[in-house]
Amino acid sequence: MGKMFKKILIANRGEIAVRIIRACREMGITPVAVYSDADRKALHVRLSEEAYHIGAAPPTESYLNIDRILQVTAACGAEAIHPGYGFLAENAEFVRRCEQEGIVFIGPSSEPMELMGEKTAARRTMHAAGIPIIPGTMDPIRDEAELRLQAGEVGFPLLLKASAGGGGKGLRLVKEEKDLVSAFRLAQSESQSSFNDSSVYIERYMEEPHHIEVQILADQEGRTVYLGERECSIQRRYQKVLEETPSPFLDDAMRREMGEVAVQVAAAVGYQNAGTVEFIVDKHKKFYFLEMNARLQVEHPVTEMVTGIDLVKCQLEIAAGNPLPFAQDDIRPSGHSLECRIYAEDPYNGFMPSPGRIERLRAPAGGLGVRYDNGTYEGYEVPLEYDPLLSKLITWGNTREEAIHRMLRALSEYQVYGIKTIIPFFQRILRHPRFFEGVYNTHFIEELEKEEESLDPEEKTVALIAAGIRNYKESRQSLSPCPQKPRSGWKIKGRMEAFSRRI
Amino acid sequence: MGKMFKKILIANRGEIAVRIIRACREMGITPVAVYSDADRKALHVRLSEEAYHIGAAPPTESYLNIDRILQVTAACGAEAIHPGYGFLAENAEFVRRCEQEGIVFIGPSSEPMELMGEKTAARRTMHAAGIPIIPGTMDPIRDEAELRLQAGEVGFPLLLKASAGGGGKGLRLVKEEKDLVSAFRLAQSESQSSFNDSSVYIERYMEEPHHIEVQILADQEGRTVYLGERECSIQRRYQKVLEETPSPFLDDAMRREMGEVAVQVAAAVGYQNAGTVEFIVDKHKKFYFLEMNARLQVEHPVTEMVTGIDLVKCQLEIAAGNPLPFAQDDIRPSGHSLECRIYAEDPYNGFMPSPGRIERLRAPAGGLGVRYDNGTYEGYEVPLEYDPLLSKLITWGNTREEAIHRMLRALSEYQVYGIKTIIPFFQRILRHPRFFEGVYNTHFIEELEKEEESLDPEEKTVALIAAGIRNYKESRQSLSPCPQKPRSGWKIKGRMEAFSRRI
Amino acid sequence: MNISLLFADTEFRLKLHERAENHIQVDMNGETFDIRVEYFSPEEYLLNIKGKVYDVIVSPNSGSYAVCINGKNIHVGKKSPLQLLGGKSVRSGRREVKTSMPGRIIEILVQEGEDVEEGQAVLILEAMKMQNEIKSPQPGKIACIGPKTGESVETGALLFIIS
Amino acid sequence: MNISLLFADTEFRLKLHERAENHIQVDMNGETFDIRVEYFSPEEYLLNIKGKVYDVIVSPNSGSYAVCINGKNIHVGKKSPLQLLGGKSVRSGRREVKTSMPGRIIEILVQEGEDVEEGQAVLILEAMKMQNEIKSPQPGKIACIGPKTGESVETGALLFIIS
Repeated sequence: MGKMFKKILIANRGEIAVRIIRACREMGITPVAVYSDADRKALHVRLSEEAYHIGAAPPTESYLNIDRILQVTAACGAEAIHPGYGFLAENAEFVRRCEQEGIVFIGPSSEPMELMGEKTAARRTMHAAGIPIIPGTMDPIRDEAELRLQAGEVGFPLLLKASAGGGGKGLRLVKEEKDLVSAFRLAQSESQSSFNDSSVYIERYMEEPHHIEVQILADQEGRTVYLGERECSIQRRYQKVLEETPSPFLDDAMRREMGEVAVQVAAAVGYQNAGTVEFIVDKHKKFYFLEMNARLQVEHPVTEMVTGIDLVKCQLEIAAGNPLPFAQDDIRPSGHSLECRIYAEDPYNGFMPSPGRIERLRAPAGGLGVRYDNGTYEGYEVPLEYDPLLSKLITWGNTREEAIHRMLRALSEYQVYGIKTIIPFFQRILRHPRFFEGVYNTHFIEELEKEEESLDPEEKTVALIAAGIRNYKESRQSLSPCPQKPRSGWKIKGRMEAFSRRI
Repeated sequence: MGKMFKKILIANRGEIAVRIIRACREMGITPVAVYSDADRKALHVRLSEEAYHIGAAPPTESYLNIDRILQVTAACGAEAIHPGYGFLAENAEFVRRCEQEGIVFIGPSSEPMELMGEKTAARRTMHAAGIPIIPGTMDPIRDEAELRLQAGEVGFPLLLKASAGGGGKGLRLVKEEKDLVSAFRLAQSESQSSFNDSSVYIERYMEEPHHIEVQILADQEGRTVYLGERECSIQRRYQKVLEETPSPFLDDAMRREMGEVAVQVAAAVGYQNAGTVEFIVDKHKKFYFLEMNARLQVEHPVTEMVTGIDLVKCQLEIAAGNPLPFAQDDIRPSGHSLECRIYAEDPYNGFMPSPGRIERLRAPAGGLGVRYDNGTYEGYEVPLEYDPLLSKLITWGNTREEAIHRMLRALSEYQVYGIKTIIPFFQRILRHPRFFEGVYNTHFIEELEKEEESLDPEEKTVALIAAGIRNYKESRQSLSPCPQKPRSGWKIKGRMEAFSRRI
Repeated sequence: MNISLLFADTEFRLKLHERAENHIQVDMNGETFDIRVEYFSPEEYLLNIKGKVYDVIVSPNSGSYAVCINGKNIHVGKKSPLQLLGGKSVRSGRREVKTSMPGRIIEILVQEGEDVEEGQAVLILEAMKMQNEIKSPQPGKIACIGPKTGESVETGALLFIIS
Repeated sequence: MNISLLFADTEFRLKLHERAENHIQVDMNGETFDIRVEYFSPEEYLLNIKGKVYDVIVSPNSGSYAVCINGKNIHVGKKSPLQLLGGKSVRSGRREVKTSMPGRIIEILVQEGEDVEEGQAVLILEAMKMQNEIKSPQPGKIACIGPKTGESVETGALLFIIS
């Protein structure tokens, strides 16, 4: 290995900050964490080597505060910043500021990021480069009049999408004309709140679509490779919840073709570092460029599991100016990998977020082929202010079947008490015959939710008995040697202050 | 896949029982646990689907109680028994009883096991088959007169070894003649207590030896493959504590040669199922057959990490009569893997066992290439009656360097409070330049223990400050909202009863 | 001891008898279960029913228990006079909609007194970076809206009443 | 508050001043440390010293604290009058040897009154399936042996006294 950073700052929180800290520790790089008021006890702070406070709980006052982050970076002597995903990860203004101040931004330079961040500009560029794009508008919608006009041309159903978007935020499916205007307003408002940019454009809604993305790596010498695809069609509210690689929908020829197009996409904008090219694949196996994510993806671990390549370490090597240590032919994925995103949401109550204290946590880590990328610990209070992603559970198997069975096994060992999680929902998905056969598209969850959930009668009996025993023990009051400690006053106060400052 | 069992009984406890339960759950087989009085709350009971009590805490009254285990197996309708390692795993009498009662024993049949279990018989057989063995006696030592005679012929230093032995029990290094008789008595007594057989034999002590073993799999059709070697030279008191694969001491030619000899060893005794052929490799890279372990090894996970092959699943497939689904050429190990055996022992106090309650446990599970095979959980009371192995921490890396750094990273996240563990000792080993360079033999730990342990002055300062803060807080009594719950009377009583029954 | 529990609106009568410290006998709907119990904490038990093992977490909610088995959550209701008169039951067509999560009211989409259809969005609540439309569970008239736009609400707060 | 601690037989004097709930100032051997502390439990703290982060567990033993940092255990002694007169210090050549683990006495290798060398095995203690030779820490005469062969001992029990 050539040159490497001595110290880097991680401008993020949660599981992805922990993920990057782990890579740094393994490379002998000092990781520096930053934290908001709400994150004083967060796992990424506990596992870092240095940590600095950067502001109040609302992201705009901390994790999105460019000035403060650059100031801390300079003060602690970090040579580079890893942005993780979300927050400033695709903020071209932030990249420019880093470039100006001589701090290495671990990701692409500001020009390709700006271009890819503006989804309509990206569409125009790709169209010009001969890459297939989804029919729709090439520019943001200016007003409601234009909205009606363009929508009429594209036809219903259609998608309204945030130009600055990603992660399902600011995205609305419009099935009929009557919902068009209200959906447009919601999309604009959510875009504004998530990305500080209310631009929205229209895309044709593809039938029975697959959402498949290709991971690429490009070094500073222009060498670009693809690392296989990820099938991301299991989505709820246009947000991915479960990903796998390889996609059960693709064959090897198409896999290679999409990989090569992904490399062309990166080349068309002079892309460097790790990136993901997202495609929509229709039921006729025709694929269209959707967007390029100019950052590490949440679901990057499944690619790591089948290739053995640590993508975060590659990002650091590329940013430090080292060449990729492998060529396209050296990348030989083996086996199958799945990822479940463990959100603090209640699947029995419309997937409402469920912040609060994790009273008890039995991590599912254990055994061959199980990976647990966590951002929380027992006793941790999941804050209200950020994404409800607690952890990612990833399994690997020689076959898809083995990876699925392993995931079910690991999920059955994953116990969380104190807050709600979507674990039971994953069990439904993974046990569903259509998922098991690999015959699914982005409508899968919507269809699943219409099906009656069946309950094992034995589990029902045991649940009644267990509840009966608890009820009995409560009535005897013989089971509470250590009464619940009330929240200390200052904590509630701090939380309320942080909250009111946000409003 | 061909035929498969519906239900199997696991005649073991701790991490290996959990390991087997996990494989069963992934294969749709109902795992049945058995437990002693001391294990009513053990993890293997919690994770099983069925569990039956088999007796008091002392192994002879529970995990070694053949009649009781067979009775439970028949009563619950299990078709096969997995013995794990230790306890009945290499008890040929138990295998015969299973054979008589029509229960499938998941391992070799009784004849090769009996032969391999009697180490002197194994030495005779291998010598006859043309396989190199270590110079020494071919039969157990009858009395002290013969002991002196044979010792004189072999020469000092020499090893006294239990004929029925394994795991370092009943093994003594004798450097000088004056220690011969007392060592013989200790070895006999420990053999008797561990294996219910006091036979001991003599082997020449090899200089600067490496302890390297080869994993084999043999199906019922006689197809036998090797899955690479494990370097097991990091030993304390003749017991392995850290293993890795591939061995940094071997080259590819020798690796293949040892693999082929291992297959010959298995063939010489008609071996079926998973097994390990242990070799001593001297400083001139000459190798000698040491023994064959007719079972799954503690350190089997490192082989799984580099091959992707689940050895427990293979054991079940072979026992069910299915052919191996791969040939020798299909086995292509990739990368490097290390295992640390996390024992409840105090490295700062002569590695004395440290049973007790795990008050707090932060599992090191997390991130790419980290595997945690656990037998415990937070709140678990590590019993006094069994092996002090709490868990195994396994890492994988593209290179040996990456696997080592990953292990150090994972160990730094592994926090246990309430009992002592040998984690700090692993950190010393892994940071040692000779280990890092891969230049070590079985003397490594002995030599390491003579070196002064250096302490980071920063960590010393922080330790003083942390102790100061605790002392300050204690004096204010402001930090104990939940006083330690006293052990309930019945628990101490049960423990004492179990204990006195043993005496 | 006699206990009544609800599962999916069906009542189950349980009779519990603690035969020894770790041994409870449960009679339920005519069937008898001999149960060995190990307690890890007030909410975590290991049940062994004729050899079958269940590692469960039983957490109390208001009016119910959530029982976690094999990673699944199963809700069992407590039967009590309060339960029978509780907020969730439809009483003369009037229904209170409460929030199950804390968050901030981004927008209120209908006026007090307005008629809404079942499934029509009444307001938008933002929590954990997601905007959630809170819909009317039934057709009716919005009798009252609790919070104002921009206000933050705690779990259990009343959002609106339909009558 | 003033506190005296021992590290490898060297005394360290600390002066602690709690400036705010999560802010402690420590003066130690002439140096001043401004420390931010987060408390997870009575024994788990997160210390932030000028940006450097240490996640520590401090567990009390008799007469000392074991501080776990980065997976390592560092022992810090409490200084107190008891400590100075404590069992471990060599007082007129007499030393008590206690067991640090529970176990069973398999064999006693020397007689009371017998002379032993430093490092000579006095008895064999079996625990967790391993037989451990308990050796004399110094040359001298075995004044007394606590347990008998076959007896089980609890942690901290006196094994023998050498004088």
